[in-house]
Amino acid sequence: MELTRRDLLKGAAAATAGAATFRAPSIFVRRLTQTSAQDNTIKVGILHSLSGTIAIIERSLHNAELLAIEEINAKGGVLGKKIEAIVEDPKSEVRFFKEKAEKLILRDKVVAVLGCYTSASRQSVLPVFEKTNSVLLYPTLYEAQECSYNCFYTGAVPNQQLTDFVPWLIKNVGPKFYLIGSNYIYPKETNREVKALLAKHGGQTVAEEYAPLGSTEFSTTINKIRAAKPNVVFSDLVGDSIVAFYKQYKQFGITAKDIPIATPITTEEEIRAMGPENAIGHFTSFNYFQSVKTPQNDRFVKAYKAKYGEDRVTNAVMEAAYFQTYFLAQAIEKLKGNTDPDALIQEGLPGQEFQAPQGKVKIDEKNHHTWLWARIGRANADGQFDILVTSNTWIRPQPWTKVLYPDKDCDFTKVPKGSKSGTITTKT
Amino acid sequence: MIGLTGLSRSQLIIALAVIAGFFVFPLYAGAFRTDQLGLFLCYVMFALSLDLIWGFTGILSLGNAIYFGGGAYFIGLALKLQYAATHATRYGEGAIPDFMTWNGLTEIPRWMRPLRNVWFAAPAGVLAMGFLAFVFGVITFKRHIYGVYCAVITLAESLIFEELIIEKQAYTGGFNGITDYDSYSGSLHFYWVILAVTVFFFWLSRKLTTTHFGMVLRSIRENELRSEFFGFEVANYKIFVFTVAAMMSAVAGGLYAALNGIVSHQDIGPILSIEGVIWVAVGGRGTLIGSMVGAILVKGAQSLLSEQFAWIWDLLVGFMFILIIVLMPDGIMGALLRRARRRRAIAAGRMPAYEAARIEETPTT
Amino acid sequence: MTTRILETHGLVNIVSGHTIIDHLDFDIEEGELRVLVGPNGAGKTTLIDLITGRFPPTAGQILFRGQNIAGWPRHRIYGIGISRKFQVPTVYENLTVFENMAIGLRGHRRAFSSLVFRVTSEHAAQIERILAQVNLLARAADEAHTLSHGEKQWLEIGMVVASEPRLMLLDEPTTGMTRDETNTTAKLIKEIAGARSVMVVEHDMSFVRQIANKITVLHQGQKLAEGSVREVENNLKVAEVYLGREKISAAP
Amino acid sequence: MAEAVFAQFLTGFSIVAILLIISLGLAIIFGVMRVINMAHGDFIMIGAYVAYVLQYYLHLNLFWAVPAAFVVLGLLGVVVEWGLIRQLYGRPLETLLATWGVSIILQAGIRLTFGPELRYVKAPDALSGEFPVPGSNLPFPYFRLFIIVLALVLLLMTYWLLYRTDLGMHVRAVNQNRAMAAVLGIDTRRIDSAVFAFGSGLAGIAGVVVAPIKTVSPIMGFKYAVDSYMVIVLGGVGRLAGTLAGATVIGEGETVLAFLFNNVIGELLVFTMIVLVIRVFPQGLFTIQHRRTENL
Repeated sequence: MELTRRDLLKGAAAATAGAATFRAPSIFVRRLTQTSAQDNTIKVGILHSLSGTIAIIERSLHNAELLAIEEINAKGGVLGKKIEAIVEDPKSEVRFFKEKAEKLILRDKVVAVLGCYTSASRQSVLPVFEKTNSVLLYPTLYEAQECSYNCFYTGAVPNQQLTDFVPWLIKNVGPKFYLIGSNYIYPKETNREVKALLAKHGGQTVAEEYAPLGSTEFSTTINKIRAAKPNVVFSDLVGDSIVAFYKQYKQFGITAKDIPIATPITTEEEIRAMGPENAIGHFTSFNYFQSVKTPQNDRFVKAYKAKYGEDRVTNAVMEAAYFQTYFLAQAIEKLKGNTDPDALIQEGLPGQEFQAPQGKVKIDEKNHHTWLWARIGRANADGQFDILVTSNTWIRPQPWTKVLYPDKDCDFTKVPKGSKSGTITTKT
Repeated sequence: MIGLTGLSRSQLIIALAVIAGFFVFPLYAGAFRTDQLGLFLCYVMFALSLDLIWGFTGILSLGNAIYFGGGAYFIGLALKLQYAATHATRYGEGAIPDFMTWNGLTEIPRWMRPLRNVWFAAPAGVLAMGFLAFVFGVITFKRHIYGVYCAVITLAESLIFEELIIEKQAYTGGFNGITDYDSYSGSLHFYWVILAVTVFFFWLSRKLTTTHFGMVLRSIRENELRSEFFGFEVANYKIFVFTVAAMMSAVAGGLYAALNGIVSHQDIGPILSIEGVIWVAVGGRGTLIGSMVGAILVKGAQSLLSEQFAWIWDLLVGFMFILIIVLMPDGIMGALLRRARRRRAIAAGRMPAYEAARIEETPTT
Repeated sequence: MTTRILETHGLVNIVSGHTIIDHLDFDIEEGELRVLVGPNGAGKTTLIDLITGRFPPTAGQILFRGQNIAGWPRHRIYGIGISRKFQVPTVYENLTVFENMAIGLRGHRRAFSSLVFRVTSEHAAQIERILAQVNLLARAADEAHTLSHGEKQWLEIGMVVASEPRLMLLDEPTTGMTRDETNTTAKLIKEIAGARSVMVVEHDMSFVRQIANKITVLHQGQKLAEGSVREVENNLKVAEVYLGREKISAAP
Repeated sequence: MAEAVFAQFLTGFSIVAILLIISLGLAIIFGVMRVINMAHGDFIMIGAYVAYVLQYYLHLNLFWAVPAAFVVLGLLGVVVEWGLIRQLYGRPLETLLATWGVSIILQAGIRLTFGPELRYVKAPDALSGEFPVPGSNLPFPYFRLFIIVLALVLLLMTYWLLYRTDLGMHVRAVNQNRAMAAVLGIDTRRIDSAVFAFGSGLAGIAGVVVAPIKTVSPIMGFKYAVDSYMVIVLGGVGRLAGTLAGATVIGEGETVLAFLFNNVIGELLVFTMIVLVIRVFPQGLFTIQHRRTENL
């Protein structure tokens, strides 16, 4: 009895010491790290919901990343090592995102994680990546205003989608905008920027309205739109709501000729789910459409359909998921197989370029976001987009868009060694 | 010691062994599994509180996550306010939480300032949830709302709160929830705190359910009307136990938030409540032990299965769940305890007035 | 002169337009054992429901020792000393017989007082005494759902006795019992009745004859007749009401 | 403005009709068997997938899916009733939990078969347009008119079945007093099976008709399930009029409030209203005054 208790206390003391220093790698982490090191594969975590509410779109990101890994491995892998994908299903719930992220980092020792779709899920895992100093590549367009040392954002930020889009709509369709979005941060942030752009370019907001997330009944909203008589309905609805909204819009007899819907988020995937006839004539602004004419895109679309089915469509978010996988492979190659997170974050990934389906893309050297192309598409009868406008060049990402925050940006090249904060600069 | 717990000698030894097992688990398991077990213990406390109101009293509440989530939001907000005050976040602004900046707030609202002190926020959260449960309890039970009506009312309440949390995003973080604050993830001390609170709650629940009070609760579950005509003001008993359970849930939620580092609307919505009911049903309701076993078993199975069979794990969980419901109506522990009790009863010939662990069949709600 | 423990004046109960109790004036004296008979739907159980506060009466007074208790909540009515047994024996199926009895014990009705209440050896002795009275001492440790229908009736009677009421309302205490059991029950009720007022609702006339001094016949919510067994059996109105249903004196 | 209010009123009807269709099956099952089918929403989801399969693989018009879904879901109902509900007879809360398990399995099964993506179901061409509402130039979708008509037809059909047929008489007998009905020689188990199958079939039809205006995915059911619980609890069980009343109050309430304020506040206020209404009428707006049995 006496013995046991003493042992227990001793163990407890040791563990406590470990716990106290856990922010730096604790004893647990060290013990676990020792177990795996000399594998012949490069482990990469894939963290996208395969079930639950967000899976309707997030599964396609998972698919695209697996496709890219398959292609890379078919060409001999990275420096002769195959990439091994470790797939987790966080079930569209933030608590599982965090749990699975921890599992991938701490137990599986992945080199980096490709994952997340919603901002909620990204924000839930970021503290994990920051604490354990691991790498996350995040492929979704999002509301920006964020800079994490441990995260690389390969999707569009608002300035890459809206800056040209809103003035173009004002000029070609009309100045009166009716804003409708799902009730959370992304639509609210996007609409703030849209309103700023409207103010700048002589447009006008006739109404701004939000629907509960997952809401699929829009008859009331449509009646309101009809009464308000705007020129453009600017929608940042997400998920199911997109599909229900477009369908009911058409059913209530409003066509794109009367009042077109313009959106930075409706992709080919949603159009497939609503039926092309419900989307005809509506506008989307994106970096990538399936109809983009590049040899890389032809290959990408063909490979995707070959792997997942002829009736599949590609979309902008999964395209980012696809090329960010290449970014990671190239970065490891550049570092000659060194997978130390600091090396990846400071040398491997920044400045990395890739000839993506949308055109040549590049991770910005300073702010961890990605240089992308801007396009405006109009949905046609085949469920594809006729591309009306393509930007002359790739566009630099502004995590803090100049319209709203003229003086803010973030810069990770100025980080003092060993420090991970103080990266956000405010020019005065 | 034996007198204090009301356990028999062998039960006490088992209990201490289990506690000791949980105590030393982190020394061998690694940070990830330790954190996970810490979270499971928070779920265990939540399940205990559900067992009190459902297993013992027969109130099926599909809204108990309100109190769990509510407690979590108090702590989450407090830690976030603290963190924001001292850290420049990756969103640029310091001093106030990022979601406030996004929503155009330039300073912390006056009414929220006391929450900056977590030692205020913690008891405040628990008391607030207790008060809320008291109010909801009064409006529900004084009106003799029971059974499925109670379930749907609590479900509606839960949906209202989830929607409110999402809607009032300037103060709650909205859909994204509250993330990015200093959590106690990886802290062994904190794990032990959670373990201690869990043991305390178990002790408390046993105290509540093995006294005459507990027997009255069971009589209410068995036949509410009969108890009323025996002079028990049933509504008061229900309100009391509902409030106590809500406060336990709030504590569990607070610990959960402090450990997990995220609070989201999903912690307040009906899905968590329904999950909790499932844990209790699987473990065996009205047994306390069963609810704890159920929570760990289901969460553990979910976690392990989803690691092994990412694609079909919920199918497995569904089938397992149905099998247990059909084949073991008393839940896993219920079935075990019933058998043990039969043996003891036969051996003793006579039973004490109050059984150590009760086994139930059909609550009449 | 005897005092009345319970009186009703102009008692009316109307449910969904149907008059169940129709201006009933009724009383029971202190220490009396009264039997209430009447065809189905006469309002017997409803009368108990009204007295014990299950429903508030539509109109009229219920005086318990001179105090109007109409519309009081159930626990208060219990509190002043009225306790009932249900028509279908209603015990706590998954509690042991002993525990059922312990719930019945008087006192500690408030949530907080029940937290500290303990069953003392005195209580246990009291419970055992009553259990012996209702022939259930040997079954004290069994769960109530293992009892036979008749034993459940006894248990519920025992629980009502344990609650030490001044007025006991027993709704059909012998249904589902064998002849022997019924006789035992009759004896039991007579024993109990010595100390307090008892009102029994019953159909079984042989049982009624065994226990009753005074019978009240209810019909369509009104008092049809009242008096000794003989008086009632010879009442023409009563015979008329029962004609074609069950003859009041035709019990085997 | 007046025109918009009028349009709103009309759309309100279509929402009421949708609520009525999705909750009718649940109302019948709960009313007769006192079983809360937690998988109700997923039965609706399966109905929508029946429509999808018929349309996508067999290129059949949506009209065909209505009887098909009724039959498929009816059969599924028989299987669930026979395999599960019957095993748990007299344990209503276990039934509730077990059907939650069914819900998990159905969602996972559909996800494994068709994937988690949203699916497209098209309204029949004949109903795809809109017509001007008489007396104004507001367009109103034919399909919503179809839903309103279908809701009325199903309501009347159910009414006829329950109140004008022998079967219905037996069902009501079982509903009023199960033991007595059994004594009278009614095979209560067959009645249970029939009722559960019929209610499930109605859920299938609901799935078919919501598919073209909403979305089709494995997780679409939960929202409908919640809506239908609210409807039947608000309306009270045991009477079709209650279900109609519940659907009307919620549907029109949500529409009017959403128009006056916005969708979020509309939803919040409607839930709050439900909580308050149940507080005042704990048994719902319409209930048959049963002589309450001794045991609760």
